[in-house]
Formats: sequence, structure tokens, C-alpha cells
Amino acid sequence: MDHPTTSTLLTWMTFLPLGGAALILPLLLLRASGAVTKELGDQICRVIALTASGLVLVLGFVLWRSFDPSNPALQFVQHGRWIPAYNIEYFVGVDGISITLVMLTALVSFIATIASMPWWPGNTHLDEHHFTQHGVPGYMAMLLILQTGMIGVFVSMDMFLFYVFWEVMLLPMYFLIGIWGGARKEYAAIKFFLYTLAGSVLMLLAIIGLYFNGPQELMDGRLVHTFNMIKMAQWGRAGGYAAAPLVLGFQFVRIAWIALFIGFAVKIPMFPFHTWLPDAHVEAPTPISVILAGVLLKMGIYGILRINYAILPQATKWAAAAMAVFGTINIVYAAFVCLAQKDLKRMIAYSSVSHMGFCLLGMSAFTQQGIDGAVLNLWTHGLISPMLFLIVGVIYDRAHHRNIEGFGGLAQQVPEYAGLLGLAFFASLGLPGLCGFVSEFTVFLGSLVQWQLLTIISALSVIITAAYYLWAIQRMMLGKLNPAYATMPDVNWRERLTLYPLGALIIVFGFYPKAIIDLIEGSLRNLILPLQ
Amino acid sequence: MATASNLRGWLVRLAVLALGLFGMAGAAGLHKFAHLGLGLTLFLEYLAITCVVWGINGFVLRTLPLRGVLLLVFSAAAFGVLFLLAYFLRSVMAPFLFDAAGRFIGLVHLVDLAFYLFAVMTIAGAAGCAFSRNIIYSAWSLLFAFMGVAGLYVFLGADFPAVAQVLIYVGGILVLILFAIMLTKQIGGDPKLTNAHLALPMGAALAAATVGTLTYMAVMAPWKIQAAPSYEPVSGALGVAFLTDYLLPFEVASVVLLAALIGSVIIARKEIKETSDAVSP
Amino acid sequence: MEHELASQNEAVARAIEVSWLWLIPVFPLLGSALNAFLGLRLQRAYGKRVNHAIAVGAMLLSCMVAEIAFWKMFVAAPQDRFFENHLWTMWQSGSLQVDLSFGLDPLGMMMTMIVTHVATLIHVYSTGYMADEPAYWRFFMWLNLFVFSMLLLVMGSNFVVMFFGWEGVGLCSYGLIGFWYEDLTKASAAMKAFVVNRFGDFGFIIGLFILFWSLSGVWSKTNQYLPERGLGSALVRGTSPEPARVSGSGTTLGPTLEFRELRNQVSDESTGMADRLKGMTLWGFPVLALICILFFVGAAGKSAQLPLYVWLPDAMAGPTPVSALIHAATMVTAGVYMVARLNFLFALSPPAMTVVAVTGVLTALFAASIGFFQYDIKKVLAYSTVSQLGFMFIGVGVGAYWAGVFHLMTHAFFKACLFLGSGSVILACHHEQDMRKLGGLRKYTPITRWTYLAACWAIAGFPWASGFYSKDEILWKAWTADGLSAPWIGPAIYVLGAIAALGTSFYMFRSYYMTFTGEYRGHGGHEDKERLEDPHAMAAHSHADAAVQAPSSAAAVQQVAATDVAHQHDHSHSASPAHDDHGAAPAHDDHAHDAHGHGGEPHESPSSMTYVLAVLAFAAVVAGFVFGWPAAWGGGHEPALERWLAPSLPAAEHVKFRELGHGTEYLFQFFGLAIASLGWFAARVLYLDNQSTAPARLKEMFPRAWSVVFNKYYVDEAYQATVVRGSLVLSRILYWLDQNLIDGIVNGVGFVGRSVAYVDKVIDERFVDGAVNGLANLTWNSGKQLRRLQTGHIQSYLFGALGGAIAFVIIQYVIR
Amino acid sequence: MSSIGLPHFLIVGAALFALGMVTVVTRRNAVGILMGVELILNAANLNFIAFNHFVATPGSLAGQVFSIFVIVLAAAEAAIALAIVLAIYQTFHTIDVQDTDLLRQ
Repeated sequence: MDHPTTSTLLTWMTFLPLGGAALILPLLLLRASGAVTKELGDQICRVIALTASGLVLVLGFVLWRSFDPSNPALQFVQHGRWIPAYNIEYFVGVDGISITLVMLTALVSFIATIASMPWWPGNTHLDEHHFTQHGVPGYMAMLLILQTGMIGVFVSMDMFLFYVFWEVMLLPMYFLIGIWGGARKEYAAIKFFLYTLAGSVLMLLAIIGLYFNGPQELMDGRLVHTFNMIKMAQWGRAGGYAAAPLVLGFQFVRIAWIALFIGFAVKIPMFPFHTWLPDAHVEAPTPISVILAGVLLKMGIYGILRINYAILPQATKWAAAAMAVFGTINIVYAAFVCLAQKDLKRMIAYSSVSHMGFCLLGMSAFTQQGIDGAVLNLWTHGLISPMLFLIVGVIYDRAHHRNIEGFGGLAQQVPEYAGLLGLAFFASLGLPGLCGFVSEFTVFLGSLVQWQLLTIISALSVIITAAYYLWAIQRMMLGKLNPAYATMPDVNWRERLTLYPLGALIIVFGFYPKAIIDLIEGSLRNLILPLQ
Repeated sequence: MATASNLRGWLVRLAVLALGLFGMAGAAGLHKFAHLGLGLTLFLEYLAITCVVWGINGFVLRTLPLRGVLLLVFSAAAFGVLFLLAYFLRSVMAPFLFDAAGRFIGLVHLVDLAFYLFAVMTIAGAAGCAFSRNIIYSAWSLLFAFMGVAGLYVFLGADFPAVAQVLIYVGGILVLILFAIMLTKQIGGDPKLTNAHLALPMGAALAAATVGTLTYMAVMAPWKIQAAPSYEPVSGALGVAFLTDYLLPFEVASVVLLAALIGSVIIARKEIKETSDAVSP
Repeated sequence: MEHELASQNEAVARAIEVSWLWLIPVFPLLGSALNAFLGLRLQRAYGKRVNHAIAVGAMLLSCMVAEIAFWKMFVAAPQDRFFENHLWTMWQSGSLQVDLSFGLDPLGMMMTMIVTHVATLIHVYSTGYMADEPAYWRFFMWLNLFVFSMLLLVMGSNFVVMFFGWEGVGLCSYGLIGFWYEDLTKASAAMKAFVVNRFGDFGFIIGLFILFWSLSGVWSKTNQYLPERGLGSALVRGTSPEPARVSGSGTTLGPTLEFRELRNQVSDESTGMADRLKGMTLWGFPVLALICILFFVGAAGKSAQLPLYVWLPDAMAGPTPVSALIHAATMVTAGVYMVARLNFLFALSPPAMTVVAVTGVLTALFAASIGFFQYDIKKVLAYSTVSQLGFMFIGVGVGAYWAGVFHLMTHAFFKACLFLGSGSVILACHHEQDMRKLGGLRKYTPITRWTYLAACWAIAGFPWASGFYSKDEILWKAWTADGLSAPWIGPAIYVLGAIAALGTSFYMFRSYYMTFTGEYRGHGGHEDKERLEDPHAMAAHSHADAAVQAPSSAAAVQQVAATDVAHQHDHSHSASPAHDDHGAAPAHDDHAHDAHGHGGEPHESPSSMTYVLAVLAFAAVVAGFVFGWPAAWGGGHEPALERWLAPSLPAAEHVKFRELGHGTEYLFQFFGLAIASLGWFAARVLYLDNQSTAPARLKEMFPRAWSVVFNKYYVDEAYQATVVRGSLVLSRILYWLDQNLIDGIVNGVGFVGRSVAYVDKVIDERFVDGAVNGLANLTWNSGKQLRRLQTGHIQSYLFGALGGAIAFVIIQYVIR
Repeated sequence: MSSIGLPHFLIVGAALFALGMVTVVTRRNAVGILMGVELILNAANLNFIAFNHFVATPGSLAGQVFSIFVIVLAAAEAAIALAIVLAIYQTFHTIDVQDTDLLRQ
């Protein structure tokens, strides 16, 4: 495995937010000592958070520009010894699978940070109803730590490091939902935590199993196993894990695959493990929902690709049909459930479940188009669902409820908002010209070869999708104006700052998704090569 | 509220309901005796059930808008469910049910049944006495406990103690208790006040431990059970015993009774006096 | 032999790069963007003329470019009539390459001309019709966006760009049907249109995928996909093969989305692609039939064929210019256009052709029969549109592609004219659409009357008017068709189609007579009786009223004169007198509507509308013999349009027709004339001046049949009861399961976890902490505990005693 | 032959005893406590008679005699105790044993 260039870019991207969080701590002391007033302290925290994630976004842009699409191998690699006893390294790098997700994380986190600001150009006073009026430093610190965790998950190439970041990302999320959340926040947070923890415990077991059955290498005079994912992948492709002893009479690879898959499926979330998502979304504050839908859901798919696909190809082949079936269930089931929703945010949460099903279906076909579409769908859904949740946040800030039936005729009162909502909804229901369509098209094209029936069933769900989105539009926006909202203000500048960039990107990538697919295609071809 | 119209409606519903029931029975009968074809029978049953559903719909499940096609579909579903249920019971469950019932009846002796009856009565009464929030209820459930115990005496061939139990406990002590309750005029009122508990969980835990232990002992201990317990009446023998072997205790007991009599009278008098001179000035 | 050679030349189409084709669609896009972002401000600042100046200007520019392109193509040699303009590659994934590129061949050119020009006319017309619309800018924004999408559809050089347009026009029709969205019935009509179209799109997409993969591999008996060497790569499925196979005629084989490359691969025999496809089966079906039928499902959705036609009649909720442009002239013909575009595929599969033709004729008959008894003038036209689309599908189905396209063109003219005429009538009678309340408009609106008559003449198929040529050509081809799966199908189609044509002529003239002859029945109380006896008239009427009050309530939001807008609201559900003060309401700037102010008298529409009507009527009359002069009538060559379209329709050579003499053709043309006159005569007898009582008597004679047909065979109700309700119920059930079953399990698990955690905590506190603190606090605590024992309550002592005893017993005997 | 043996009665007795004990220990009402005592006595009686029936040598009636004595004493005890209760009620105007804890001072 050649490491073309060693670069600290990824390290900077990963730990810059953590540095910001560290800056916030002394501020707390100052505030406690009374040297800084509460208001000033809060403002400083906000500025710190904005700066940190903004810098990360800039670095992400740099990363994108200086990434070489023609090279499917790892890039921006950095090695460092961490725990020599178990040969655990600090080993980061990106390839086509993770580059888009790192960029996505930087973008979405920045937008979420903007969305958590109670002030914006054009209004002089802070708006009192904003949810981050209490515990601003804590909130911002959590946000930054979360960002570190997320980027770390995507860039770490050492499985132990990967797991550490995975858990690091878990805790801030728990607190962000549990402290700044809505009415049933404790329930939602506990649910989220239990689910993900259960998943990651299985994952840990599997990882340890992979470690001890994995390749060995000579390090300072003794044979040690390695957590290095690249080496594990080579070992796995060479069929090294097939030699592992049986577990409970099952092949080790299958057990490990299933354990890992469940761990990741919780995050996707996949059908039987999906119920934490609606609750978490409904209770979480808007920026957190944005991050949750925009980035966290992608980690499941990313993990499956990075670990299950790369390290256990045989078991992946063995489980392909199951993945396809579950993907189809996700798509159709969640689409139907959306149709029954009264709560706008819950509906959108379920639509996320449905859209992540596309990824599963596309991945499981082992065709270039299928897997390209799956990873592209991570990106497009990562643009669309944050916009959707921001849209919900806008209406919730004004009406203080999310009941779809509770609105009506808003289109004439808030035309700009209606336009943005229409854009987001149509993007999510896969209107050509908006980026949602591209990934759906590619996924279905790729998966039809392998799973004709499942693909057709899933494709039928686009009708349901259109139905529930249009029905929601009709109930919220059309008809006579509900007099209760006759004075509802239209989108303000903070929301414009968050919504318009996403909308523009949605349109741009609707007509030029090549920018993304070119990045990912090489690595993905190598990834599915052993699966043919 | 029963205006003529919906009164008529009810009557019609009732009539149709009855018609449906007769229809069901009649179809079944025709099938059994007149060897009506199965398909025709099922169809008749379906019609009958439709009638029944429509009739019932007027009274119980009003919320369903059962009319037109919906009615037919619904009653078809009901018919299917009933049919399956009947089939299940008749061909699958019935043998087991009969068998099980037979075994059960074979197992149970009437005597044992009576015993369990009394035992349950006793324990339930005691429990009521222990846990009821209202002391009046406690008293009354105490009555059941006493009666149950009396019944159990009979099982043990102790007729005289049984009678004594009923006479003295139920006839005497319980009445006394009720009197006391009334005199301390805490009838009814707030149950918490009349009969509050104190650390009930701990008490219950203690009781559980007690029961456990004693049961363990009762079951585990190697009692020297004698061959044939006797069930002769014992009154006479008891009388003889009191006047021969147990003469001294008998006298002492009577003295005790006398003392108790006097003592209680004195206490009662003192109380009356107190109240009286509490009133006098 | 030389015929073979000719087909060779035509089979392989070489493209000429024309770098400015993208200008045609981009102007409407710009106009739409301008109106979208600045429209409201401009309208407030400078009035409405700015908005329509932008829109119409954009349309004129794109017309100009289109004409230049047309001229360039006209002068080119037939085999050079393939223009392409490749902008950029949108995405590329393995063997899938999607370009954003425009292509024009004669067929696309013709469609482009129709779209741009008819759309321009209708834009002009709308300036008059929508003059009192407050959300003027929004209307023209949508209209321009629609033209853009429609141009994408017809100019797209590959399936994906076509699909962009395909869904784009769906979106715009959603926005335009629901233009007056304050009225929920209109909004839900829009939603219905979009969702029903989604069924079609589903078929389109699946068919496209199967076609894509069939081009690069084969399906085994077990439906396993096996890439074929040189077409697909077996290394990583879905990637392009290293050495691509190239045919003798220099055509690159393999998966493609480009129409031209596909056409070259399929229609050029030397490549063998056609035979590959013919041989393939998937799930036991011949793949070609599967693909074509799936494509046709898409076409049926867009072009409102059975069973997906239900959205089109409801779509009449939109403003009338929209109905004319989208739901008559352009969008609904997209399906026909697609089938014609893919003629080389359909021609390979007789079953598919049969399905198309039969569906077409059934739709034609069905819709015509519904059209008989409608009272809402726009509904009549809507069903006539469905029926005419059926005729087009007969044409493209039996293999007479040019005839179907020809009927498409003529239909675009006369149906647009009819719709705009009905719009003019509706405007004249203050938004009254119920034909029983019209009538006698002859003297009030002469221009509208004459243009409407001309269009009826055309659609009914009288000689010298366009409908005659196109429709009779189609029916004649159906009679002689020989490429269908059974020989008797063609004649059967002819018979049914003839009946449908009779119906067409009847209900069109019925609408004409009911509307323009007799006395004006606009106001006066007697129609209340009718309403009572016929609820649907009521529905139609309230519909019309809603059409009135929607814009005014929009005005309520935007403009200051809220008071007498509210005043209109009170009235607008009552009969027409309300519409007068609606007209007089200052809430509308009377650009063209001063006539509105006068009492209930109908009035001729403004010139911006009448001119358009005149132009379209002229086109509707002359287009027929200009473009479709039959070969049988002398002139020595086949019709102009057929020659023009020949390069785009390579399959035309391969579809076989029985050779019959000119005499037979004359005979059939006479039949057509007879049928048209019969329909006209019947309508005249029954409905002239609204004198005859025959219709009412007929209605009484067959009340049940009448109501069944009048209620459109209850198809909508059936769909509502089955599909819509079914999916809703299913969704409820699934959500219930989700909440109770799955979540119940989860919560159970969570509860177990929590209780375990609690026990853990207790143990911690009691033992771990106890061990730590215990030693330190032992003496102190024990003292305190002992003191606390001294409560003075006998009960606690008793408790202790008994507890001790029990404990002793347990320790002594039980544990031992 | 009935399958009811000694243990059954002993278990019933145990239950009676335990419940009575609960009553005695947890009641705050003096009369309630008295009832508990009665239950306990009944339990004792039951055991006496049961043992007498099953275990004792044939002909001996010791258990039943004891049960008679217990009943007698119970009657006496009840009379006295209730009188005392009334007295307590007169002095404290309550019969809640929690409030009558002179024993503490």
C-alpha cells in the first residue's frame, strides 16, 4: 500500500472544531468568575463555533480541489503511532468513498452552525424564542465536538480509531437532543442512545474478532495484529478471514458481517431498527436534525462500504439478497408510513428512511451504476434532507407546531417560503433537474440488472413519494389562508443564508452531478471488483 | 330520546337480529338433519350473519358506518372469522378440551373442592381484614375468615370447636369489635383515617417471609402422620375431658373470664364517669 | 434492391453539430426566471405589461431561433437533417453516460415549431384572458417554464433530457392547473394530474432501464443478466467494455441513451442489434414487447389514454389558455411524440403495436361516449381531446407514424382554437361554463363564433379542413394495416374508430349549437330548476364560480381593496348578477375588461384574443391540405409531411400495409365525410336553437344509462375507492405497526435495560459505596441507628421481634 | 380418600398467622390491631386442631381442648382490649397507635 503524500490537512479538519470547543472552556471560567457577562460570553461562543466550522468548510473546499480523482487509492494520508502495544495507529486518509462525505460534513455542519445562531444580518435584537437561549457555551461546544467526531469517522483508516470517533460522535448527539430538545427529549435521547449503543457494541465485538483473526505483521521484533483497514482489506480479499475458526458453528465472516451490519444498519437506519430516527428528529432542535439527517445517517452506509464490503467481500456477496430486500422494505414501507403522518417533521424523517433504502438497494446490486448511485445518493440526500429540516424549522419557529393539517393557504402569505419548500419537496420526490433524481435514476438503473422485481417494487414507491409530498404541500400551502397565520413573516436572512446555498447546490448537482461521481467512481470500481 | 322513528328503527333491527339468529340455527339444523348442501348452508349462514351484523350494528357498534357494500364485506369477514373459529373449536380444540375436562373432573374430589373453598374463603377474609382501607370492611371480612376457619374445623372432625368458633367469635367478638368501632365513631369517614397503614410494604415482606418459612416447614417437616384419623363427634368426649383431666385449667379459665368481665365493666364505667363529669360543669 | 440501399442510407443517421440550438429553450427559461425572481416587484412597480412583455418577448425570440433552425433544416438534404448540440456531460457512471444535449430531426423540428408558435399565440391570448389576474407574473412564469420544459422534451437528444422535459411539463401543469390554488378542488386536481402521471413515468423509467441493459447483454432463462462481449463488461458489471463493437456501417454498439445512436443500432440491419433484441426474453416475455409496452404506459400517462386518462378532465380546473396550450396542443401529445420517436422499436414488436392501437381506439370510443352528455363546455373539449389522442395512437399504433403525427399537428391547431374559443365564450359570459346557461352567443361574439365553427368543421372531419385529412388517413391506414398481431384487428379498429369519429362530429356540433345558437340563457332564475334535477350542473356551476372568486380572493391578499372583495365573496356563490359587480370591482385593473362593467350582456373578447383565434382557425382549416394532400388526389407524390418526416421514421418502410386501389380509398374518404355529416345532422336536429325536446325525452327514456355515462362510468369513484383509499388504509396500518409493534419491542428492550441499570445502581450504592464509607461511618452510624430503634412504638418492636424470629427460623432450619 | 393432608391445613394456618401479623404490625388503628390478634389466635387454633387430627394418638383430644381454651381467652382478651380501646379513645380522642406513644418519654 503506497502512501503517495503525507499531509496534515485531514488532521486539521478533524481537530479544528475540537480546538474551538477547547477555547470555549476557559470562557466558561471567565464567565463563572464574572469577568465576562453572560451575553458577551454567549456571543463569543457563537463566534468561535462559526469560525471553527467555517474554517473546516474552507479546508474541505481545499481538500476537494486538491483531490486527485484519477487515483483510486488513499490520499492525504497521515500515519502516527498511538498505542504500540496493540499496534493501534493514528492513521487518516480519504479516498473516493469518503471524500464526498467529508465535504458534506463540513458543509452541513457549517450550515447547522449558522442555523443555531439567534441573530442574523438585518435584525438588531436576538430573537427570544430561539432554542439556544440557554446553555449556549455547552451547545456550541457539543456541536463542535460532534463535528470532530463525524469528520474523524470518515477520515480514520485505523479501525480502532474509527470506533473511537464513532463513539465520540455518539455522546454529544445524546446531549444535544437530551438537553436542547423538545417535549419528549429524554425519551428520544435515551432511545437514540440505546439503539446506537447496542449497535456499536455488536460492532466492537466484530471489530475485535476481525483484529484477532486478521493479518499479523512484525513490529519491533514481535508479531502483532493490526487495526489498519487497508491491510485488513487486502487480507480479506485474499480470503484470509475464511480460515478463522467457526463461531457457534457459523462461519466467522458471516457472523462478523452480520454483527457489523446490524451496527451500521441502526445508523442507516434500516427497517427493523429505524424507529429511533423519527423520535430523535421530532425532538431534536432544527440544526441537530440537520446534522442527524445530513451526516449521521450516511455513516451507516459508509461503514458498510468501508468495512463490510472492503474487508468481508465473500460474506457481502452471501448477504447481498438480504440487503436488497431490506432496502426495498425501507423504501416502500417508509414511503407508505410517510403517507400516514400528521407531523411534518416526522414525515420527513420517515422519508429519510425511505431514501436511505435507495442506498442499500443500489449497493447490493454490485453494478457500477448501482454503487455509484448509492454513494451519490448519500451526497444528494445529504443536501436535500438538511434543507427539508431547515424548512420545517422555519415553519416551527413561526407557528410553534408542526401539524400538517394545522396550516393551510400559506402560499399566499409566505410566497418565498412556499417556493423554497416546493423546491425541497420536489427535489426529494426526485424531480429531474434536481439532484435527488440523479441518484434515484442511477440506483434503479444499476439495481434493475440484479433485482428486477425488487427494483420495480421500489420504483413504484416514487408514486407514493409524490403523493405524500404533494398532499403535504396541498394541506399546508394551498387552499384558503388559515387566518391564524395571516401575519406570518416570511423567510428571514439567517434562514436565507442556510436555505439558498442548499437550494443552489441542489439545482447545480441536478444538472452537473459529474462533479461528484467523478470523485467516487474509481474507488468504488475497485471496491466492487472482488464482488463480481 | 326514544322517539317513534328510532323506536321503530330499533324494533326493525331487533326483528332482523332475531331473524338472523333463527336463520343461523335453522341453516345449521337443515344441514344436519335435512342434509342441506354445504355450499347452500354456508350461503344461508352468511345471509343470516349479515342480518345479525346489521341488527347488532343498531345497538352496539354504532360507530361503524355499516351499510351497502361495507356491510356485506364486514359480515363476510365476520362470517369467515366465525367459521374459522367454529372449525378450530370443533375439529382441533374439541378433543383436547373434552379430554382435559375429563381428566380434571377425575382428579378433583368434592371434599377437596369444599376444603379449597373454605381455605380460600378464610385466607381471602384474612387478607381483606389485613389490607382493607376501611375498618368496617376489615371487620366484615374478618367474619368470613372466622366462618372459613369454622368450616376447616369441621374437616378436622372437630365439631364442637367449630360451633364454638361460630358462636363465640362471630356471635361475640366480632359484634364487640363492631361496637367498638361504632363507639369510637370512626365509621365511614375518610378510609385513610379509619384504617391507615404503616409501613405496609415491610409488613407484607415480613408476612411473605413468614408464610414462606412456615410453608417450608409444614411441607418439609417429617410429621408422624397416624394411620386413620377419626371423624366421630367429640362433644361428649370433650365434656368428659374438661371435667376429668383438664379440670384445673377449666376452673382457672372460668376465673379469668370472671376477672375479664369485671375488669371491662370497671373500665367502661370509669369512661362513662369521665365523660359525665366532663359534661357536668 | 435500391430500396434496400435507400433504407441503408436512411438507417444510419449522421449528426451535424449546430452550436446554437440551446438558444431555443433558453429564452423561455430566462423569461421564467425573470418573472420568478423579479416578477412581483416589476408588476407592482410598472404594471402587468412588463410581465407579459418579458414572457412574450422570450417566446418571440425562441420562435425566431426555431424558424432559423427550421430553414436551415429545410434547405438541407434529407439525410443531413439531424442537428445536434452537445452542451455538457451531466454524469457518467460506468457504461451510463448522460449528456445534456439537444437534437433536432424533422420530427423534433416539427414539434418544436408547433410548440414555439402555438405557445407564442397562447401567450398573446393570455395577456387578454388573464388581464384581471392579480398573480399575473406567476402565470407567465409558469407558462414560460412550461415552454422550456416542453422544448427540452421535444429537443432532447436522449432519453434523460426528454425525461427532464417529461417531468418538467408535469411540474408546470401541476403549477398551472393549481394556479388558483385557493380553491382546494383545483389544487387537488393538480395533485391528481401529477400523481397519475407518475404512474406513467414509472413505466417509462423501467422500460428505459430494461432497454439500456438489453443493449449491452442478454437475460438468461433465470433472468440472470449476462454481459455480452464487446457490449458490456463482465469484469465490473455496468462498466463499458474495453474494445467496443462497431458495426459495418460504423455504428458503435452497446448501451446508449441517445435516440440517434439507438436508432442507428436498431434500424440498421447490419448491426444485428434488432435481431438480438427480437430474440431476447425476460420473465418469459419478449423483451421488445416489454420495453415498448412499458414505454407506452408512460405515453398513456402523459397522453391520457385508458386507464390513466382520469387526470385530464379534472385538469380543466386550470385557466383556459393553459388547457389550450398544455392539455390540448402540446403536453398531452408528448406520448404520441415519444411513440413516433421510438418508431423503430415499436415497429419491431407487433404485440406492442397492437396494444398501442387497440388502447388508442378504445380510448377514442370511450371518451367520445362520455363527451356526448357533458354540459361543461371545457369538459366536452377535454373528453374530445382524450378521444383525439386516441386517434393519434391508432395512427402510430398501426404503423402510420406520419399520420399520427399529422393528426397531432392538426389537432394542435383546431383543438387550441376550440379551447381558446371556449375561453373567449367563458370570458364573454362572465366565467360561465355550463352550456345550458350559454346559447345565442352568435350575435354577441361573432368572431369567436366563426372561429369555433371553423374548428368544429376541422375536428369533425369535413373535407378541406385539416381534421378530414389526418383522421381519414389514420382510419384508412388502420383498415389496411397488416403489421398487427392478427389481420382482423385493423378492420375492427377502423369500425370502432369510425364510430368514435361519428361521436366526435356529434358532440362538437352539439357544443357549437348549444353555445352559439338559440337565445342567451345566461341569467334568469329558471336554471335553478335544472340544477336541482341535475346535481352535476350544480357542481359545474360552483366550479365556474370558484373560477371567478379565486383571482379576486388572491386580490384580497395582494391589494388594498379588501372590503368589496369580501363583498364579492358573499355573492360569488349566487348566480351571475354577482359577476357583474365582480367585474366592476376596483380590485381588478381593467386592462381589457371594461366590457365587464356593463350588465349581464355577453361581449366579444379583446382583440388580443380574437386575432389569435383567427390565426388558429385559419391554420386549422388550411393545415390539412397543405401538409397532407393525399397521394390519391393526384399531385403524384405522397403528402408533404410524410416526405418531411421520412428521415425520422425509418420504421415506416418496414411496416406492411395491404395494397388497395385508389377507388377503395375514395370510398373510405366518402365514408368519413358521411360519418361527419351524420354527426353534424344529428346534432343540428337535436340541439339547433335548443328548440328540440328530444334530448330531454331521450334522457327520460334511458335515465340509468344516461346517468352512468353522464357520471363518466364512475371511473373516478372506482379509483378513489380502490387505489387512493387502499393506499391510505395501508399506510395507516403500517404506521400503526411501526408505532406499536416495532417500537413496542424497542421500548420493552429499553425498559429491561433501564431496570438492569437500576439494579446495578442499587448494588453500587449499597455495596461498593457502602464498603468505602462503611468503615469510616460505622461507629457513628451504628450509634445513630441504635438510637433510632428506640421509637416507643410497640408495633415496631413487635416487627423487630417477629422479623428476628423468622430470620432465626430461616437461618436455623431452612438454610441450615 | 381425600388428598387433603396435614400440610394443607398448616399452610392455611400459616397464611392466617402471617396476615394477622401484618395487621398487627401495620395497622395504626387499635381496633384493627385487635382484629389482627384474633386472626393470629385463629391460626394457632387451626394448627392445634390440625395436629390433633392428624398427628396425635387416636382418642387424645389435647389439641381440641387447647383450642377451646384459646377461644375462651380470646373472648376475654377481646372484651378487655376493647374496653381499653374505648378508654384510650377517651383520653387521646383517637385510637391511632402512632399518636399514643407515651411509652417514649
